[in-house]
Parts: sequence; structure tokens; C-alpha cells
Amino acid sequence: MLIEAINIVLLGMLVLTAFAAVRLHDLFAVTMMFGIYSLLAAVVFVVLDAVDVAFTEAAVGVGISTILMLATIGLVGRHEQRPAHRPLLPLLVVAVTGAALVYGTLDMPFFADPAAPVHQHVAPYYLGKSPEQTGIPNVVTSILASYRGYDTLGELAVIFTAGVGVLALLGLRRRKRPSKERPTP
Amino acid sequence: MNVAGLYNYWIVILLMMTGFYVVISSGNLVKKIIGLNLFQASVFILYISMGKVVNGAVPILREGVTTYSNPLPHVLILTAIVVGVATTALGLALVVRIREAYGSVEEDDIHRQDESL
Amino acid sequence: MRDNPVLRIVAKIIIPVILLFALYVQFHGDFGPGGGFQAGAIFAAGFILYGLVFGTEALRNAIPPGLLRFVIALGLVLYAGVGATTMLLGSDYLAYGALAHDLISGQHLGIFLVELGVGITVSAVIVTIFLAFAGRNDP
Amino acid sequence: MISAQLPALQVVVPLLAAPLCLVLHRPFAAWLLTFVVSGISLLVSIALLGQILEQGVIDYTFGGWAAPFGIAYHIDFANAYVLLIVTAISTVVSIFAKRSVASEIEAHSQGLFYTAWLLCLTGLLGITITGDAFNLFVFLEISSLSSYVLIAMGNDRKALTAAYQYLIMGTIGATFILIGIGLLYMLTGTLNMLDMAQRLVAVADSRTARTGFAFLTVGLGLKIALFPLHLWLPNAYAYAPSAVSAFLAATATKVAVYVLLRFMFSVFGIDFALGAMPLSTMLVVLGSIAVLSASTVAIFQHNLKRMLAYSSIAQIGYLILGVSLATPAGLTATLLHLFNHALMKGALFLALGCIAWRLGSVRLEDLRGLGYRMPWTMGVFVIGGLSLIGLPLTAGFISKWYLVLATVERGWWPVVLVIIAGSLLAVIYVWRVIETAYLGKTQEAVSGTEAPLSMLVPAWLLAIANLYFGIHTELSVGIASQAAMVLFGGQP
Repeated sequence: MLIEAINIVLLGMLVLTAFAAVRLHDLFAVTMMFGIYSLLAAVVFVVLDAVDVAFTEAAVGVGISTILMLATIGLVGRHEQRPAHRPLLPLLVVAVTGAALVYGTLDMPFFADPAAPVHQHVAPYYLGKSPEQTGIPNVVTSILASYRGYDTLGELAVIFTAGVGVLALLGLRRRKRPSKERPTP
Repeated sequence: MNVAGLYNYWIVILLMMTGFYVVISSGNLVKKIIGLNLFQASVFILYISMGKVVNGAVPILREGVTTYSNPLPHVLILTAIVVGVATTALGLALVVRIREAYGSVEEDDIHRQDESL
Repeated sequence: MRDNPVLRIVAKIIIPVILLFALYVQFHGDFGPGGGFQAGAIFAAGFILYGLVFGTEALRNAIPPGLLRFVIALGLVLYAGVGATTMLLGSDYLAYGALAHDLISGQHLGIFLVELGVGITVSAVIVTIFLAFAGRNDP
Repeated sequence: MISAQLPALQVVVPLLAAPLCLVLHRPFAAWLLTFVVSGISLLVSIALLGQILEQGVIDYTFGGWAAPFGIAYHIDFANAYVLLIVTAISTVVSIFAKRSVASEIEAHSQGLFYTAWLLCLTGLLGITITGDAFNLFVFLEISSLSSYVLIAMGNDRKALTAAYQYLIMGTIGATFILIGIGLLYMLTGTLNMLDMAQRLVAVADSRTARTGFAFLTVGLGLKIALFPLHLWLPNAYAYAPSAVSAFLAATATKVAVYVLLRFMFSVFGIDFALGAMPLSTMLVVLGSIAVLSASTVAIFQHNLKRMLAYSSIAQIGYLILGVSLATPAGLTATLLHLFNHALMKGALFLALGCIAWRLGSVRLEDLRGLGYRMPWTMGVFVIGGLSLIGLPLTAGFISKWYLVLATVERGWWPVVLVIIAGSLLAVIYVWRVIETAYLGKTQEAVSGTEAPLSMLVPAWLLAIANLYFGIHTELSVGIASQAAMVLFGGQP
């Protein structure tokens, strides 16, 4: 099937990009890899019929996050120190976590299976009732803003928290001199 | 066992673990945050994968289409993407402050400075 | 970058287009992809472009900090306020049906208002984050 | 009409107050708003508990959409009880915060500080009250992000690295929880926790369900600071502003423990969570190691906030031991300790806050002779310390007593020894402080240097609560055992 073929090519490119991000030590290059990764992920989302998510991932991953990372690198320097030794513990943790997840997939419904439980219970209700209950053809919007509108309020509160946090940490005023934190007593 | 039905998930797991590895193995505070973003973006792919229906269409209702992909994972991931970028902004703001306070963004350097005091 | 006249003129033309596109995305989310969050991000991009071309100081002077805090708060208050209104009208929190005579127009009004709330706060927060990071850049 | 809307008001009032607080910006106005809103939330949670006593569980739906399609709140004894703990602590500590924060945080940042406080309160209440798995994740992130901000506002530069470390570990935890919820959603097609529990019965014996449970447990373990996932906690509590240490130590990990219990007992069911999985054994081992190792490390700390932070990790060990027993008695002990530990750690951190306000330091060697210079403050510390050890007539004794009884009931004698050893270690680290404060030589003779009343009164409120609930146990034990019954009954 064409979709599956496109999907596997995209996923393969994602793997390459992610591995490159691991191997590189120039943070500028790592950030670029992340930008490419987000863009590829956005394409995967389009292939998987999630256009709203693709739009957002493109705006956030390729746009906001990447710009923030570049701004930070501009302030803190772009070179990562190479670790003195090969970290074995992280490798072990990742291997165990990954094995647990693969174990979990063994009883999973197959990819894109229309009979999977996910597509049975709540989702058909939204697809069937959204026009008469909300009058909105984009079901993603009707769930986001109405059926699960309270989650979106929470999401807005998270964004608000980030704004408050950045104001508290960095402030808006132009910095006169380097701030001197009190050293540890 | 039908491998063909699950390969998608396995590649996504590989992606997730790559991001997770960057978070826990890197000593650079910026790279850790980038790793966190890779990890989360891969989890988003997992969610969106589970929403796909074979021959399904974009869940914007229109005449003549009967099979749509599941919109609920899309909604959840829209929320999760926003939560992720909020965390990134806060984390990077902290990194900037740490750099100003310690003159470094390497975990080892910072650790050494805290120890020597 | 700030002295390049071509860049300045192009920016002056393109910024209104960006802001207009943001409004389109904001109000078209019912039918196509898009909505408050994406619109807010695009709207903020217009301001950030202004800051990049004309200098962050110009942007900073254009928006006083108190106003920025007010706008950040405004969107969240609008969203949470819609819920409080439906509650006062005797329905559940965020039950938009209470906002109008029939369910559908209530839903339309409610979704319009909360998406607007999302757009306002998101754009203001992104501009804030940009200014905060840019403010650390000056030696 | 208002009474029907209480579940929404519980979360929405602080949520709406946060943006107002940001606009008010002025320190006093922001503080007053935080205090008043905490107080209102406390009244709401008391009213909710009253409603549940009268008419049983409360269901509330958002947006007018029925349960599995919209987001629903489902409130029973267990979460009403945790709501009460969170709001009560926020109210008491916010009184204390006024002077303490004024001395530790610059005036132009205080408005932001209280905004973050209100958001943290919103998040904690939202996690506790919700009946929807994804809604839980969203509010978890509100509380997490705001607590990173609160911790980073401590005035030592180590506060920044502590907040960063917490951000990384906390986000890994949240992402694990997101994976766990995703796997459960995959199996059941629903996000409503009640609905999920019913649909999970048919598919519980699958590898996907087990993996989902494992990811939820590890993710929540990070949030709980369950040994060995506790590494973020000591520095976070040690370098946060005093009021934040008290607030978070008494509420944040408690809420995470509650969520773990909710998933274990109400969503997966006791048989799956502790029967089919080797989790019970793992929890006993981890809980025991937490009690013994963290208590030992606490003895060697010179920064007293760090000492209390390690003590918190040990106390989390007790909570987990109670869960691992998998009996109603064990669960009662855990829930009781949830409440009592909030009281004792609240009191102790507030006492340290008073000391920090006066001395600008909470290092052990600076406390010499403080028992005579700040008798009221040290009084609170002594009562809190005795409660931490678990001496009779204090709240700490009651929870240890119930825990030991529950352990004996299962016949797990080695665990009884662990509990006793933990208490003896607590005697050592508490005694070090008391010895220094009362028997140490004072360098200079200063008199009349007590902390202001607005800080002493809330500290004493919590100290007296420690004594009150050590003697009158009907209320605390009553609600805790009711909540344990609800969880154990398998009906959320």
C-alpha cells in the first residue's frame, strides 16, 4: 500500500535524524536535526490524517521550539563537552524501557485496524454526533473546544504558566549587568 | 505472529528510546532539553499512529466520505504538543539563568562548582 | 540587519499579511485545520518579525510590560469566564448551549469565544518569551 | 444551585484567580488574593466532604456532555479527603508566606510568585478531583510547571539547578504517564477512569495492559519520589523558598501517591495491581530501602531543609509499605499517614522558615542556643520532630501505630523491624537539632528575636494539629478508613 510505503520511508528518515542528533556534539547542528525531525513528524501526521496536529507540530516544533533553542544556544554557547566515558547505565535503562514497550505491543491491535477498541467506543460518537450537536464539520475542533473543552482550558493554563515562569526567571527589562546570584553559603 | 501489523509501533519505540537516551545520557543542559523534545515528539507519533484507520480520511466531515480516522488522539496530542513547548520554554529559561549563575551549561562543571564551595 | 532598507520595506508589507493570515486561521478552525493556538503562534510571529527587523528595543518600547501581562491574563480570563458565564446561567461549566437560544448557536458562540481566548493568551505568551530571551542577549 | 457547582468551583476559582493575580502584580494584593482564594477553596472542599457524607459520591460533567464523551469529575471519600489536605495546607502556609516571601523574594517578582502558587494549587486540586485520565495529565503539568517556577525562585543559585533537575525528571515522569495513559486508551477506547475500569476487565490479562500499568507506576514513582527515583527531591526542597518547601512537601508528593492509589485500586483493580503483578514484593523492598537509607542519609545533613527532605523520602517509604500490604488496614495506614505527614512536615518546614527569616540560614551549626532565642519557633520544631519520630500523643504515633498493626496482621515481621528502625533513626536526626538548639553554647546573647506573629501563628496551628490528631483520632482515622474502604471496594 502506498500510504504504508510512504510511512516507512518517513519513519526511516526520522530514525536517521534522531541518530544524528545523538551523535552530533555541535548544539547548532543538533537543533537543526530537531527541526528536521519535527518537520518529518509533521509530514507523518499528514500521512496519518492528522492535519491539525501536523499544522501545530510544524508551527511549534519547527518554529517556536527551534527558535527558542537557537536563542538559548546564542546565549550559552554551541559546543557540547564530550563525555569522558561511554555511559552504560543510560543505555541499560533505555534498553529495558524499550524492551518493556515492545513487550507491550505484542497484544496491541494492529496498526490502522478499524476494529481496534480505540475506534469503537467514544470516537464514533464524536464523528456521528458532532454535526448535530455542535454544527462543526471539523471534528478535531469540536472535540478540542467543546467535548473536551475543559482540557483545552487546562492547556491554556499550562501556556499561561510558562509565560509566568519565563517572566519570573528572565524578566522583561533589558538586563543592565550580569545578575549575581548569591553564592552558596 | 504478524509482524507487518506492528512494525510501525516498533520504529516509533526506537525513536522514543533515542530521545530518552539523549535526555539521560547527555551532560549538556541544552541537549537534554532537545532530547526531551525528541522523546515527546516520538510519543506524539505513537498516539497519532493509533488513531489511523485503514483507508480513513481526515476527520473533517464532508459529503461522500464514510471512513474517517479517529480524531480523539489528534485532540490529545494537540494538547500535549502545547504542554511540551511550554515545558521547553521554561527549561531553556532555566538553562539561561544557570549559565549566568555558573558560567557553564555542562552538568560536570556545575557539579564541580557546587562541590568545591 | 536593521539597516537593510529592502528588509525593512519587505517586513512592512509582509507583517500585515501575517497578522491577517493569523486572523484567518483563528476564525476558520471550524471548517479546516487551525484554531486559536495556531493563530496565536502566527500572530506572535508577526510581532517577532517586527522585533527582528526593527530591533527588539523598538518592540519592547511598543508594548509596555504591564500591557503584556494584561493581555496574557485576558485570554485565560476570557476562556475561564465563558465557563463561569454558563455556570451563572444555570448550566454546567463550559456548557455553551446556555449562551444562546438553541444548542448549535450556543456552541458556535462558545467555541468562537474560547478559541479567541486561546489565541490571545498564546500570542501574548510567545511575544513575552521572545522579549525575555532577547533581553538577555544585550551585553 | 451553588452546591451543585462546587466540584467545578473547587478548581476554577484558583484558576481564575491566577490571571487576576498576574494583573494585580502588587505584592500585598497578590498575597491577599492567594490567601482568600486558598480559604475559599478550603471551604469548598469542606462543603464537598459534607455533601459526600450526606449523599455519597458526586458526579459532575463539563460542557454538558455525558461521562465518557465529555470530561467528568467523580468525587468520593478518597479524593475529597486529599482535596481537604491540599486546600488546608495551602491556606495555612499562605498566611505564613506573606512575611517569609517578602524577605526571600524581590518585590517585583512577588506577584509572579503568588500567580505560580495559585496555578500550583489549581493543578494539585485538578489532579485530585478529576475522573478523566487525560485531564489528569493536563493538570499534572500545570502543577509541575508552576512548581518548577516556585522552586527556581529560591535565592540560592542551587535553586536553579534543583528546578532544572526536577524539570527533567518530572517531564520524563509525565511522558511515561502519557505513554501509560495512551496504552490504556488503546485497549479500552475511553479516557474516563470509571469507564476504563469497566472495559479493562475484559482485556486486563494482556501484555499491553501490564506495560501500561508499569509505565504509569514508574511515571508516578518519579513524581512521588519513590526510591530510587527520588534524586530530584532533596535539592528541590532544600533550595526552594521556605514557604514553597512547606507547601510542596505537604501536598505535591501526597497528591501523586493518591493518583497511584487511584490507578492501582480503582482503574486496574487490586487483583491486577497487587495480585497478578510482582508489584507488592517490589514495593515492600523499595519502601524498606527508602525508609532505612533516606533516614540514615538525613542524619548526616547539615542543611536542615535537606535533612527534612531526606526524611520526606523516608516517609514516602512508609506510605508505600502501607500500600504494599494490599489490605484495607494497610491502605488506611497509608491514607492516615498522608494526612499526618502533611501536618508534621508542614509544621517542621514552617519552623525552619521562621529560622531562615531570622538567621538567613538553616545550617545546623547556626542553631546553637536558638532554643532560648526563638523559644516559640523551636517549640514548633520539637513538636513536629516528636511527631516525625512517632512518639505517643502525636499524630505521627497514630499513623505508625496503624501501620505496625496492619503489618502484624499480615505477619510481615521484618517490615515491623524496618518501621521501628526508621523511627530510631528519626530519633537521631531530630535529636541532633534539639541538642544543638538547647544545649549548644550561644555565641552572642541576643533576646527577643522571635519570628513575627504572622509566621508563628500558622506554624503553631500545624503544631497544635499534630497534638490534636494525636489524641482525637476519630476524625482522621474515620475519614482515612472510609477512603480506604472506597478504594478497596473497587468502586471509584
